[in-house]
Amino acid sequence: MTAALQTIALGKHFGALHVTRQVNLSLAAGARHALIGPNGAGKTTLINLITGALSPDEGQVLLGGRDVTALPQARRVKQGLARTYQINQLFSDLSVLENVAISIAERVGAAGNFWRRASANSHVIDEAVELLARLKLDAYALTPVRELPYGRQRLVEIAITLGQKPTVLLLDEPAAGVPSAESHIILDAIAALPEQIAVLIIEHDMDIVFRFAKFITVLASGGIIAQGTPEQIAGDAHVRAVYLGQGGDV
Amino acid sequence: MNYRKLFPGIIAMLGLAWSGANAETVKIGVVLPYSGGAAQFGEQIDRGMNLFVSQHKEAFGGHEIELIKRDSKRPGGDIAKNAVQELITREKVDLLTGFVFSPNAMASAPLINQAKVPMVIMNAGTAWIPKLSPYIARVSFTMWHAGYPMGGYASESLGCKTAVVGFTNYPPGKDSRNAFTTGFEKAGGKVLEAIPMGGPRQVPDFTPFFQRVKNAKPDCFYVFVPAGNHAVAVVKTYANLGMRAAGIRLIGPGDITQDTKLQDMPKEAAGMITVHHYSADYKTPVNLAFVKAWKAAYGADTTPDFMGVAGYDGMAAIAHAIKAQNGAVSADGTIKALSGWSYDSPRGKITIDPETRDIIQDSNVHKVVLKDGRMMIEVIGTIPQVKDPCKANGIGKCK
Amino acid sequence: MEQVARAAISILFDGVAYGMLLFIISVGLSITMGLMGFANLAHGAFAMAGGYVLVSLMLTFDLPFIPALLLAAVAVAAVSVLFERFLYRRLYQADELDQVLLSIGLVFMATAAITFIYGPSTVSLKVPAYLQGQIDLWIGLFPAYRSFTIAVGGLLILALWYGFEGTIIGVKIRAAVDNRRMAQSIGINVDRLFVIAFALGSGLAALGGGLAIEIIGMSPTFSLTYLVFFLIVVAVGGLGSIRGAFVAALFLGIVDTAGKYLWPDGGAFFIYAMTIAVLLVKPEGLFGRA
Amino acid sequence: MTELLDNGGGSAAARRFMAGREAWHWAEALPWVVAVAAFFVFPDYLALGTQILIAIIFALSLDLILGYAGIITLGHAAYFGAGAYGTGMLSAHLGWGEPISAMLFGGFVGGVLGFVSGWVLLRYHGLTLLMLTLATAIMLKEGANAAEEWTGGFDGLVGISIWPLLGSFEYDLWGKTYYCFALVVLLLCFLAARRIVHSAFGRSLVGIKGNVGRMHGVGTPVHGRLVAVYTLSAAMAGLAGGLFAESNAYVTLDVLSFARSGTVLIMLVLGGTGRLYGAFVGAAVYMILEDELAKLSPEFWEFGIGLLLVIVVLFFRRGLLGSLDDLRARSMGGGA
Repeated sequence: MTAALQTIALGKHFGALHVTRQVNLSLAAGARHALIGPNGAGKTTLINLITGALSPDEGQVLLGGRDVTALPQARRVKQGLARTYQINQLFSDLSVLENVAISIAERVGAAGNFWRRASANSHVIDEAVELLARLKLDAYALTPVRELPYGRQRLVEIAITLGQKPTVLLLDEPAAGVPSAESHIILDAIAALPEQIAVLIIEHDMDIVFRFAKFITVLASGGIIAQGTPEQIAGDAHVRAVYLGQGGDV
Repeated sequence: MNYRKLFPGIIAMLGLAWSGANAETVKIGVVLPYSGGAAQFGEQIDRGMNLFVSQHKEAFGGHEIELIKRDSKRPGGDIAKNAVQELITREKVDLLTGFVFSPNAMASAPLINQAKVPMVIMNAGTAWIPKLSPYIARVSFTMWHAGYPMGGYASESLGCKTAVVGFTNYPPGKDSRNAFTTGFEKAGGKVLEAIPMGGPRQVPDFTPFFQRVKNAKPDCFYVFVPAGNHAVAVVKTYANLGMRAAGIRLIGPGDITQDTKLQDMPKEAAGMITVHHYSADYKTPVNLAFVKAWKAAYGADTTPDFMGVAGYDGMAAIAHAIKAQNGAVSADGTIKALSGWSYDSPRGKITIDPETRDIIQDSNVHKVVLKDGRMMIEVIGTIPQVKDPCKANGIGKCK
Repeated sequence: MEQVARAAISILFDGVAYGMLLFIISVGLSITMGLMGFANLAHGAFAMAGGYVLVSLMLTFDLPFIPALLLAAVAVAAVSVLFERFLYRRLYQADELDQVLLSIGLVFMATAAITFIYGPSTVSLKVPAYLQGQIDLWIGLFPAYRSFTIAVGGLLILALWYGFEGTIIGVKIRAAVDNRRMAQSIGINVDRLFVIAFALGSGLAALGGGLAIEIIGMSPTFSLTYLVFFLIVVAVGGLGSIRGAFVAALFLGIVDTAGKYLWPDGGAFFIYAMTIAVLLVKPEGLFGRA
Repeated sequence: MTELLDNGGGSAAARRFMAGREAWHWAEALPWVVAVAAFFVFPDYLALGTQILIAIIFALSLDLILGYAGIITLGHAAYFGAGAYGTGMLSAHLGWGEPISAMLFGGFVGGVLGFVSGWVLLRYHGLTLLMLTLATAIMLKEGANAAEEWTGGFDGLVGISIWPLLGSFEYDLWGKTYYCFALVVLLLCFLAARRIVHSAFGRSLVGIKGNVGRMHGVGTPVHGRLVAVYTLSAAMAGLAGGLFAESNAYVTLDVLSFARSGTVLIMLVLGGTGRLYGAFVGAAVYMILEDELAKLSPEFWEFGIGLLLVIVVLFFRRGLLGSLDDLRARSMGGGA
């Protein structure tokens, strides 16, 4: 069976500094995969390489078995690769509904049409409403995003990516900055993600990681130092050493 | 004030019966650059016009005139054209004048044809402009009044066998280049090269162009630049590169020895030869009186130049036309009145050629001399009563 | 052969002189745009002010050329502080468009005010005899005034180089250009740096404006006419880079001069073509940070 | 508001909300009423009026890229000028003077140029883009100056002769014909622009302006989208240029000048960007003020314009219309 997402010997360096080296990852459809590692391990760089925001110096990225290494970001999205951002990247003056509608319109190809009124794209609006209901954001649909509490804003971040109907979803620290009182919102949303999506989550919060992940990859200094089930990783002495050495948040 | 606006109609009706006993108010639209880099020209012409009006109230035959001024700003055509359109439709002017830049006059020509409003051009010197409308008369000059005689004079009297032409790259510049080249080569000289030296809007750094000329070593270097800011830079560059010592003589039309700019020039200006139709240093009684009045009106440190004189003479022409038509100004009547009109101007005798509606005037050979620490123009020769050689010889668009 | 050598030497000499002038005027703009992120289109107005103050000092107060030049630069720098405090500072956080609008408004007002005071014509001044004509520089005769300009430019680049590399205030300014927030957080008084940098930039512009009178002329439209050139120097050199501004100014000076000398029909074509070429390849300018 | 989307009524409410964003407000009739009224009230000012209408079209075209897509340019006159020369040369050299098709041709020329230059230039941004657009426009102007045989060079393009509009309405001195023509063209351009900004395409432009990184992330072909709107905008600028050439029957290099690029930017920012009507207010205020100040004191109109700009920036930061909005919001906020 072809992997939904695969990287082969991916590498990137800035001058003499190797930020990604020999990374081999593979996510099957429906995977729940966590990527952890201390600060500066190169997690976000890896995400950027996978999405195409950066181009690698060596190695390949495959989506559903197809080599997308040379494709720009937008084309990869069209092939089912979506991501959230560590820091909210929202259209804060627009309503939640419009934030999601922009994403959906892009997917269904409505956004290229400059003559059809946005309000006439009823299938886009219907889908947006349905998606918001699924994420329990419907009560906020018409509110400008910037007026939302932070936890809900993180949820909008996820909603926008789901508007892409991705086959592979990269969640970059989805709970970052969310006060603990609100974090259950995010956890519920992640738990409710459609089953067939392959999900790669980067997270510092080990609660979330262990609750959610069926498989974990540990990154340090740009390279993979361990891969395995949560139990295997939890028992891995090397991983512990790296984290404890960092005084990290295990 | 308002009642005066109500009355012209009534007065006009009465005028029919009373014919001539009444003073008319003639509205004159003035289109000049009053802002931007060319505002200095607007100022010169404006002062010339005002001086005439204040001195010669009687010349208008007892009629009042009202000057309605509009800023033409740039030589782009569109702003001037809008101003003209507005002057005709909104202000209902009887006559138009001013026009420093050729494109502005050209752009406005179709309008005056349509509205039948006469135009007296006070500067715009591209030779073929009067061909654009039968209602245009010009009191200034054409590029050929200076360039063509200069060519002959350079070859015959200055003994130049070769010349390089440097010109600002726009229509008057090309016109002047053609005028000089025609005159010079007719007299047996040879133009080695004609170098375009940037556009008219800004004074370029002339050094690279002049270096090229210096290395080409002609006998004469004929330079045309727009009146105003360019001239001083030309002479300074000439001086700084030591071109006089290299045996190259700087000549040109009077634009490069404009009266208002002379005192800013370095001592190397002395000895330059130019051909032009006016200088404030002319010693004729008419001119002495004119310059005296000018300085009295605008300050001792001001000097009229050929633009100021064009404003003055232009107003004289307009006064004549108004008087001749007894205040009821029409396009045909104005042109008829001005055809063959002669005037004893500060620059000498001028006449409007009935055939071309262009000016006939003396072209004088000027030499710059240094006297008591002041740069002066000395007239060392005169080509009397020159008709525009471009039209006389039927060259290019002047045909 | 001798002909070619002579042409090459004169192109190089004139190009460098022109370039130095562009550098002196533009370097301040590069600093303000790099440091404060302020698109100050009125930079040329400070240069223009310098030129006119110089003329006034020489004509009205009979000061000799060089002291008047220095005094003009200092005076303009002092006045520019008021502008910084009362106008520019209010817009540091604003949209670039607002900055553009404000500074263009100032340019219009400056143009009108200068026209009102000095009239619309170009002004000129009498430079001292030792700066007129040609001087012998061992390898040949060169125009004296341009040699002087090159010397001033050379001295300035040395002074700026020392000032930025070797003094505390220079290090602070460089740090703030690099990363303003970081500079602020380590206790640099960025606010005061802005005033100093702005005054320095305006003063240099005024100096350049004074020098420009003899080379490219000075009239009320100066600041708008040459604005494009100053912007080109900044963009091609790279925002906030003194070295970049220097290299770009010399480069543009030489390219423009060579273009005029070798291909007079080309007009200003060369300088814009080169600008586009450089920016297409190096969008951040020659020495800009990506 | 929060219950609006409950209980399956959600879609309808959402659609109403989206439609509300595009709905006409009564105040939108104002400029058109003013424009029509001006025709009757100021019959002597129609020449100026025509130029204002043309400037509005031009500023509107700039608003599409600047106000909605966030593209800052100092070279928009390139497309205006290309349109003007396109229309003018069609008449002067090929003898085709039918005003509507000639104007459309101007728009076509502007659009093609916009597409080609946009394709190259829109990979850049910030100061670099500003300088590139500026340099491109100036190069075009230098080119037009050099191609004197075609463009008339500095002299301007003479010999443009435009046929009567629709075969029967002659060009008249008072500018009645062209005022009406320009008003109709403006209306059509405005309707098109309004349609564009309220389409999903328009929304994605706002997204690009607000957060280009995210738009890459949702799969937007950002460059292509920017080129598309740039082309539309350039075509509209070209239309304005064509109309300009016809109403003046004359074109000079001025149409390509830096001053024209700068002025249209000033007009738009003065009125307020990203709101379509900013172009109306900005262009009208700027041109009427310029006209009146120039009459009061031809020498020093610049000072007044400059002062106005400074005041607007200091006290009405979001342009005249934006400040009006703020004022209204504040008074309403005070009540709530």
